[in-house]
Amino acid sequence: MSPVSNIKTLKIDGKDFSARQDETILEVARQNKIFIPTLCDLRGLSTVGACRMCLVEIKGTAKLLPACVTRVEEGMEVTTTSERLDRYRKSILELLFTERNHICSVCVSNAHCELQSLAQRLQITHVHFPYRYPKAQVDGSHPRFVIDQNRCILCTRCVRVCEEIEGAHTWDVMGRGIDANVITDLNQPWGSSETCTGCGKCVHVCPTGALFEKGRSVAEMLKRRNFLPYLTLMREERD
Amino acid sequence: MTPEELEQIAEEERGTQAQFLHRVNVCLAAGCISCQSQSVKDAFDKEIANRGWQRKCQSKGVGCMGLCAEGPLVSTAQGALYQHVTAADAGEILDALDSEPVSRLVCRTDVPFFQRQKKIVLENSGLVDPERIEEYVGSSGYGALMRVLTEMTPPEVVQEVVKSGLRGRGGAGYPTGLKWSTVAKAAGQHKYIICNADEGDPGAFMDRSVLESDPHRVLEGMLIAAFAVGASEGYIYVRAEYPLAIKRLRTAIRQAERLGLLGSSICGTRFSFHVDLRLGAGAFVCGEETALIASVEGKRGTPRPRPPYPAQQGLFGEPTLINNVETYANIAPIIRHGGEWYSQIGTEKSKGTKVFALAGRVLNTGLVEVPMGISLRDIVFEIGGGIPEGRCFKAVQTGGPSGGCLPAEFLDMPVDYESLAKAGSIMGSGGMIVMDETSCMVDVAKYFMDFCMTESCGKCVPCRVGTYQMNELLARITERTATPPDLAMLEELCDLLRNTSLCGLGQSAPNPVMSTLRYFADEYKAHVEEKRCPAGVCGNQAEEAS
Amino acid sequence: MTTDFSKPTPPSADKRWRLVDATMRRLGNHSRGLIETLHTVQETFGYLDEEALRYVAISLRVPLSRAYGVATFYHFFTLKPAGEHTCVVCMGTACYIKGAPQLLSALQHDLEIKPGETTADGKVSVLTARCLGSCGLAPAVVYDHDVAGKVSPTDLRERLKKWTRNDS
Amino acid sequence: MSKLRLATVWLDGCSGCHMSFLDIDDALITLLERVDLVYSPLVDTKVFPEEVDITLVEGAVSSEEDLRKIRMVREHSKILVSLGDCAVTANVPSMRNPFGVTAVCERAYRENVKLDPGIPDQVVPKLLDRVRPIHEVVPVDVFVPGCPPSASVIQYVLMELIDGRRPELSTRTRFGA
Repeated sequence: MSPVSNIKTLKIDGKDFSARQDETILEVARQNKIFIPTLCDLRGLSTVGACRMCLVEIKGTAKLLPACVTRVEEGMEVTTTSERLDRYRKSILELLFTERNHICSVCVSNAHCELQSLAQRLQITHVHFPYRYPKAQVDGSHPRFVIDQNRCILCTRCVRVCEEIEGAHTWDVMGRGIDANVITDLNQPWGSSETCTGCGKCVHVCPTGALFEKGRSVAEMLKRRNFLPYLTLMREERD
Repeated sequence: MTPEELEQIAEEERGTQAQFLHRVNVCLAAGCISCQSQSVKDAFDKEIANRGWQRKCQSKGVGCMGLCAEGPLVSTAQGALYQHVTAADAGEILDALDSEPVSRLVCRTDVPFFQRQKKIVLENSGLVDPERIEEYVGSSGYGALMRVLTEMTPPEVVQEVVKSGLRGRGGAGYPTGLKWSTVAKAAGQHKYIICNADEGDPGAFMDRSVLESDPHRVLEGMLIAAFAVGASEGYIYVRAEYPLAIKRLRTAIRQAERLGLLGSSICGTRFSFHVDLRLGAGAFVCGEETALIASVEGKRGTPRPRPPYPAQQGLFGEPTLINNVETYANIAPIIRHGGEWYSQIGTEKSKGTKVFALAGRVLNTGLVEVPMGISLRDIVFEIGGGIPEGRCFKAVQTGGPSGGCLPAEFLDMPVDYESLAKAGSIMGSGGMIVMDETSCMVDVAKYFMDFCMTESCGKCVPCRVGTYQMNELLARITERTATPPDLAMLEELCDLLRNTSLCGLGQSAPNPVMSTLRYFADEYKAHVEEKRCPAGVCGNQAEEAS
Repeated sequence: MTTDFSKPTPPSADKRWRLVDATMRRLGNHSRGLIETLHTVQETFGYLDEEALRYVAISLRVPLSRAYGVATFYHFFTLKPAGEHTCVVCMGTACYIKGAPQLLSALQHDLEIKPGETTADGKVSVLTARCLGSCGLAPAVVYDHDVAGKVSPTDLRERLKKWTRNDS
Repeated sequence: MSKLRLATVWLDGCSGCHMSFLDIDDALITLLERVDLVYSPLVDTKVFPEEVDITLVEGAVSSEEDLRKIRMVREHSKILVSLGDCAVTANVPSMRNPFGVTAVCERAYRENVKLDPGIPDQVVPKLLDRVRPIHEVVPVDVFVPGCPPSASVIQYVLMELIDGRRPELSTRTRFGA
């Protein structure tokens, strides 16, 4: 295949871009500083298309498509912002706020939380759907880390980083629907997990205050993610 | 196995059958079995033995005869159909074989329920013993496979299916021929065939019935599909809740393998096909292709975004063809009679027949097969015999949790994919539930939303949280504590889920709500504004039971 | 406790584990066989407990959390033993509009348990099914393993009485 | 030009939003040139006036008294401002919701009390089953999230409203700010 056919040209928000054919709309948008909101996506991990925040409009397609998994195509015309997309994204984010107990003011991740900052970026000043107030567990059995299910948005970044990068697969999702939860091993206290290596990758990829280090108080939990591109890069080198 | 050998088996079988002067067919499909039809069959066997009639009269367990409500059903070779048969009736029925049928048990067959049906998928149901491959072979079974293997090329087979105009019977109605040709063209060393028998819609039992009544027909369809697309391995994903269907499928697979119709070098050709069962474990979302694939792979049945489509990247990452039971069941007749023949049945865009599970507030509940394009009125009032107890028709629900409720004004609408979709419902897999004025449409909408909420896999946010929120809102409406802004929020969520959910389950979950909001707005209004339930359903159930 | 990940051993000397082993062998001891194996465990032992999950997971080289995730995703699997008798009320659409909710509330009222629960004395478990495919006979109930059609709350109560009377 | 009538109301909250309001400091003087503070926990008036132009409400709706009060306030206010996270999201007061009011009262008035334990049935208003943000109970015109919203945000909101504009808040404050 000639290198020319590997390059696709497309329009994003009316501007012309070219991209490799294996790139996603989200990747192209990010390279070109076009903002598309995301939550479940994290560079260096596989994509799942689950949070639906990155839905975009594509000319000629009735359905909205998630930018994180949709590959570029020749002549594609993508719209990343519209009144309709804005409305849907806000609603989805609001639904997340109603799902569990996100009390920002007393959260370890206050001011460093992706859910919180995205809400501000999308100009959400209140949640118009009724809150659910479920009873959610806080598991502090691990010597160094805590999982607070109240803050979990089920993005599954922890599951993916543990499986794909650390290789332990300590985390997974149990149950289904509104009752789904992330668990360690056979839904046992994290501290008693036989498979957890204690590497802390899950803690640092978590977008909210669901996973945090012990000893952090309100607004004190800063997450470091730089290990992900580093590990990805080093592994590419090794392959 | 060669075509000649197959023909020989068929001949022998027909010869054996012809030796009997009389035949009594007892329905042994799940519906009649739950009315003790097995004991009826045993009684016939015993009575025939007592009379020393073993060479004169055959008693045979067969599949579904359709009119499940009147079971146990028994038919005789002389053409009589008996209903509500008990073990005690066996002698009397045998006595009457040479004379007039037993009038007190006779079920009339000159009525629209039987006359208006057109049987292609169900042509063998109620006639052949599903546990004997010879009977299937005796009624032209596996003839289409032979023809395909000896006379046709894979592209010709695909072409025949394209010509037939057959569309997927699982719900969405995607053109089957197109799907086949995509998989056939897909590059891949290994390709897979999957039969979706995880009949998920509550209120639908077409697939169960076909598997219990004529399992070989499904195997033959899968074999032809495998040949057409170049696959050598297949799975039947069947609900664990259907033990009888599983048992009969296992028997059928064993028998077909024994005759060399399944396995390696089928019919002496280079074509090989192995099939195995995978049991579904109670997840409606596994009706969605990518979720089903995940489940066959032994994982949580969560869907993933498409593309890539299973036709390109499916089971174990290989090109995979997924069709449902009824779709495969149509294949053998299409090959036997030609795509041209099939395309002459039905409407311009919806070809062939469709099996419906007719249930709810209708006189003749059971399984019916009708040509596409027939009107809802014909199904409900002619075939179904109308509404019992002198009540009034209110709505018919098609498509299960992904479908909608259609009011009386649509009774004369033809039943085809496009018309149903235009009216705000879907064809779905074929469940058809009739409702009368004793059903509250808000309550029905809540029933389906509760279903979708429970069945949501939880992967994507709009479906996971949205179905919960909608269910809560509907609960408030049925409890009559909702306000007009709640109704607006309900509509807002309908729009959100439809447009942003990851898979078909979430995208179509609002359908029952939207269709009832559209056609039964006054019922919602009564609950919200006047705080009353016109059908008297909401809020009374607890009192009724205690 | 520490699990020996290199050499999975059946949780007990119970011979029934051979059935489970046979299923795993038939599926090539491959992780793809997880659901099929769990079906065998449940069919054999009635439910899936932690020991069984651990054994199956390690034998098939499936991460523990994935095994648990699968076992709890599918409603057909249960992690608790069922009661002596089970009563499954079909909640399919046809059954629903023909009176299944009344059957369920009769059960809840008489036994004081919710669907998915077992009475304190371990006698009766109440379950619901998505659809039994017996819509022609709505409302349908499965008493232990027998499907009964056109069930009324009175029929149901009689059956409950029989179960509790005969066994006590 | 006649002055606008401003009120502030305190429901279930820590009074932090009111403290933040007072933190406007000297700007309070400028503010009071434009408005009359006709009702507030900070002033003496005991009865909510018939007509108020702008009412700032701090706190969530937790008790029957809160419910009665917010309905009354809504009825007599032209612009109702949900001030702070407790009013906007129910915030910390809502943390009792997952447990239910009975369990919470048991813990507060019996389990943790040594001297004369007992759940009060007089004087203290009855708690609602669930603590709710204000907009779930009455319509709200302006939402000012923050715990508490900063003094400058409150000042900005008031000045915009006084000048007849809609304040644009998402760039200035957020949940938990």
